[in-house]
Amino acid sequence: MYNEKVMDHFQNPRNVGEIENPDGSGQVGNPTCGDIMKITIKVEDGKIVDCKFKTFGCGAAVATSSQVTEMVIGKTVEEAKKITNKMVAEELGGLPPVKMHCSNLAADALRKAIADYLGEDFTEEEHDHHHDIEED
Amino acid sequence: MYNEKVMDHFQNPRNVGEIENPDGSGQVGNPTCGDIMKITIKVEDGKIVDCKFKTFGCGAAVATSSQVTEMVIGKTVEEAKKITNKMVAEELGGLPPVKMHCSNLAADALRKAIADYLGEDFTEEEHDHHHDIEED
Amino acid sequence: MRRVYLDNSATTPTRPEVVEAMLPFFTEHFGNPSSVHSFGRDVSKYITESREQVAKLIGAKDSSEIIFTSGGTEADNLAIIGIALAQKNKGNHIITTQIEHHGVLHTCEYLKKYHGVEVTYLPVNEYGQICLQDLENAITDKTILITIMFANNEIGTIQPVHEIGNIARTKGVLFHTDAVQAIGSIPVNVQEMKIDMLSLSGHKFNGPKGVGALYVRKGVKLVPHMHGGAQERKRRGSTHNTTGIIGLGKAAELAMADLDEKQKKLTVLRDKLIKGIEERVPEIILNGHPTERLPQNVNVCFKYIEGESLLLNLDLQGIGASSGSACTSGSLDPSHVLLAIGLSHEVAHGSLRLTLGIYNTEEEIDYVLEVLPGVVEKLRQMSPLYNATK
Amino acid sequence: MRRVYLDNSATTPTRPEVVEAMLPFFTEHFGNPSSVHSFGRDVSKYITESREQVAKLIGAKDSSEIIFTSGGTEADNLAIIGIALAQKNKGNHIITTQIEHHGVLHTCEYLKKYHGVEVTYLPVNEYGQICLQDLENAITDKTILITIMFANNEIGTIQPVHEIGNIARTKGVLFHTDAVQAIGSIPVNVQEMKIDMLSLSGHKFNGPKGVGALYVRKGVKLVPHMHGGAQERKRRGSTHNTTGIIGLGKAAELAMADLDEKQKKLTVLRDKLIKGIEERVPEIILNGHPTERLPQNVNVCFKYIEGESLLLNLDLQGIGASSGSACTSGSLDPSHVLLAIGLSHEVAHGSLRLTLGIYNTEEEIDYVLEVLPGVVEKLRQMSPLYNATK
Ligand SMILES: Cc1ncc(COP(=O)(O)O)c(C=O)c1O
Ligand SMILES: Cc1ncc(COP(=O)(O)O)c(C=O)c1O
Repeated sequence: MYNEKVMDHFQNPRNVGEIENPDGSGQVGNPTCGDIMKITIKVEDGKIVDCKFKTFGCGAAVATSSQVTEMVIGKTVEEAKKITNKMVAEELGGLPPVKMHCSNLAADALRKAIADYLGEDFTEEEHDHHHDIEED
Repeated sequence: MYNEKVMDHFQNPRNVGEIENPDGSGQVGNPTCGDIMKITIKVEDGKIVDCKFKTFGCGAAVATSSQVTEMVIGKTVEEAKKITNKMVAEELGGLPPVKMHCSNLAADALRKAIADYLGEDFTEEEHDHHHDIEED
Repeated sequence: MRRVYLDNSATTPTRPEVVEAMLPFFTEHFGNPSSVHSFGRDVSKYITESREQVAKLIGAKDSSEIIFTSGGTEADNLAIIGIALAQKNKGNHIITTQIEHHGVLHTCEYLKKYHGVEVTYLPVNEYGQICLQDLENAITDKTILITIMFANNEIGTIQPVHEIGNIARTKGVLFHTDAVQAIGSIPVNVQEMKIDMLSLSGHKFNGPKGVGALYVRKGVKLVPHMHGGAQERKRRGSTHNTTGIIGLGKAAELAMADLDEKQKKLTVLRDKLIKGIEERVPEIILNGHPTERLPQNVNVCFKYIEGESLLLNLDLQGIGASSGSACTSGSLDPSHVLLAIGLSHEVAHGSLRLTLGIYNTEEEIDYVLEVLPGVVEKLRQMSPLYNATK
Repeated sequence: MRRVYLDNSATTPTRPEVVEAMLPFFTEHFGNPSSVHSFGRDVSKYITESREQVAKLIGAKDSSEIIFTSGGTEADNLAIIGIALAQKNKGNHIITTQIEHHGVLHTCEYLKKYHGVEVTYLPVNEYGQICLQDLENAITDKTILITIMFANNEIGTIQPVHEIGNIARTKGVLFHTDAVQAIGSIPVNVQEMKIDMLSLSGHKFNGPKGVGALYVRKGVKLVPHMHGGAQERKRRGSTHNTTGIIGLGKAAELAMADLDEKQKKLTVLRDKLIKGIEERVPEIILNGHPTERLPQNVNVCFKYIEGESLLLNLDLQGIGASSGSACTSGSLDPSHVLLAIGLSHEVAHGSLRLTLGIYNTEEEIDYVLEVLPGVVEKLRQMSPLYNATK
């Protein structure tokens, strides 16, 4: 189902946890849908110096969360804002089609955390919660 | 499908043929239905001394024809008249349900031959041509 | 790595005895049993034997009451659509439950959409059982069929089938039961239980996949679902799946011989597993009925975590299990069964189903009990929901 | 006793290579391919491989265009009912022929009776081919489907599929073909032939029984026939028949590799058989097309005798064959196919179908040619029809 890189992030998730007194914090998803991700960030001199996640969700949800924390640490806030869910999935070498929607929200959580840091509004995108048909 | 006795009559049919100058002759069935039987008899002193058949039809049709000739030789005409299709099937140890109708007409052919001999009218019974559902 | 298979309600390995019984019918006795010639007749007597074995297993009166199908789903489709069409002049109302398998639920939805059939979905209580009074109240003079599963595939709850049979027979309504999970695990007798139709599937009790059967009580007429040849007394077209049918017959024979022993063994393992989990992991919910439960079924919700992640982690340790989480099924909502027994979406997402089979051992249960608590704890540590409540 | 199997259009023995490919999936790789765990994933990659083999065999663009079914009949049902329901807002008219297999004909009758579908049954000429002009004339703006078999199971006649595909595509009507008899015997390419849907069945080309497939061109939507789980991209519910599917894939692979050779070999045997019968037995009729004919098919009517008696006599000599006589099918009338090509009931009753397979030999044909004339003569001597005309 999942490729090796996804499974590696799932098995050995990077940056699990919650930063105490974070500079920004964002949570997306909801329990109905089955995926909740919370990202906390630490910012110094316009740069994200630390990023942690907590995730309730499937393998893809965990892996994308882990992946986004790796992608973002060291980036400027402006660079980090440009990260999309699609980029995260690509960085992981792809996700099963059925997982492209609900479970691939890590970049949203990140952007929400950045918005929190910047004091900006964050409007969650409408996600198509209708999963794709089963892959064989 | 067929029991041993039926198969024996099918493989080694008794009294195949047509009696020359018969005392009575009867043919039933039709090619549409797929079964035609012709019985010819020789009568002496009110007794059936010879009986032959010709049959176009399935295994059951051949076996019942053969069987009826065996049953009838030596009987008086009056006794022979009482032979029914059901008795023929029973004498053979039974036929598959699907074969009980169309293919079991030998006694009819016999009665028709007797009617011919006696100069009586013969009215063919109405047969339920709808075969039973397939046996498994 | 150690591998422990605990997904026997999804499918079971075929017993070697069953495979052996099937083998000659691939290459040697390969004929079409409907044929006149000996190549076919050779086979047809074995088909009859299989039919008798299946009839015996469920206590049917006559082997002609068994229609071979391609599995449990087809049996469900045939029973429900078959009756809806055959009795459409009598009525258009079907009663079922909220917790049926999709083989029943999607068939009912099809009938609603394309044949104007009305469907009542009976609710269930927290243990997954229907209320008999609800059933009685739901019956109208338009009701042509009650279809209620014998035992649930997810939570293992057994319905009061005997009582349902009585109600149905008294009211003159046909009763179909999807017994796919019950057959081979607990005693089933269609005559005693007044069951008019019953679905079963070979691969759920160590028979082959792709073959099943529908029991149809003598005298009950239905419109075929597979339109074609005259096989199965014109009730199901298509060349007989002879190897599958032979395998099903053998599996039925073995299941009947082993039923008592299997039931006892699995109950012991099941209770050990339930007790072990309860002792080792806090904040869990046991789903299903505490006693009216299939011997093979354990279903537990672990709060704050999600099922697929749990499955993947168990899989990494060699343990094969399943979950009612949406993510494992390709649909949005978690299992309709878990929602029907009153669980919240959040909790339902954290369900784990462990289902036992004839090849499981005590040591395997010990291994699962060793591995499971750590996996749950790891995921809880990762969960934003767990933190929030601590 | 010598045994010669000449009923390969009814069913074929499964090739030992196919059985071998299936075996590990009974007991070792037994998981449900829809599962998350390794027991299931182990299997699912082989299912994908099988799908690719089947896709390749028929020249499909993508393996996702293959839906696995329980056989040819289910494929026919799914295609025809699936389109009729999916397109019911577009139209309610289906065009087929008088000589289809019952898997198609009975499905059409079902749609007439329960869904108000109108069906045009195209006639065929004495060789069993439709007239393309008839087809064009039959198409109306309500026509949603043309379903015409690739090659006939009784008389072996091959339809002008290429031309039918062109007409259908030009008129914007979907084209389904029951290719159950053609697949593995002659080249078939769904893309070149503009086929939108195609039915095939494993046991007709030395694969296992109880498994088949429907090809559905990408973009063609149909309502499922088996209502249940989300398998086969939600187009066919029920746990995958993994062993059957693996066997089908292997059979497809072998059939593709051997197609040329098999076609050549069977054509030689067929022509030897036809010529031999013509030389040895008077008053016969060769049914079907002289050249546009399946390499495995010989179908002959022996005047004045009835088919079942012929089959039984051949069987007593070890030869397995079939007939279009009513008595072998449990129906009243002889084969609808033989009547459609213009034979009288009487003559149609005397038909014999000999169908070749990969294991037949020249010596077997010699044996049949030795036995057959005597059997025919014996039955003719017993026939009241024969006498009448001599
Ligand atoms: C309760 C129940 N009904 C029906 C089915 C369908 O059976 P099959 O997969 O053989 O079609 C299953 C299993 O999948 C089941 O558990
Ligand atoms: C032309 C044709 N279509 C459909 C079928 C049905 O296939 P199956 O028996 O696999 O359902 C057959 C054979 O029985 C056939 O010859």
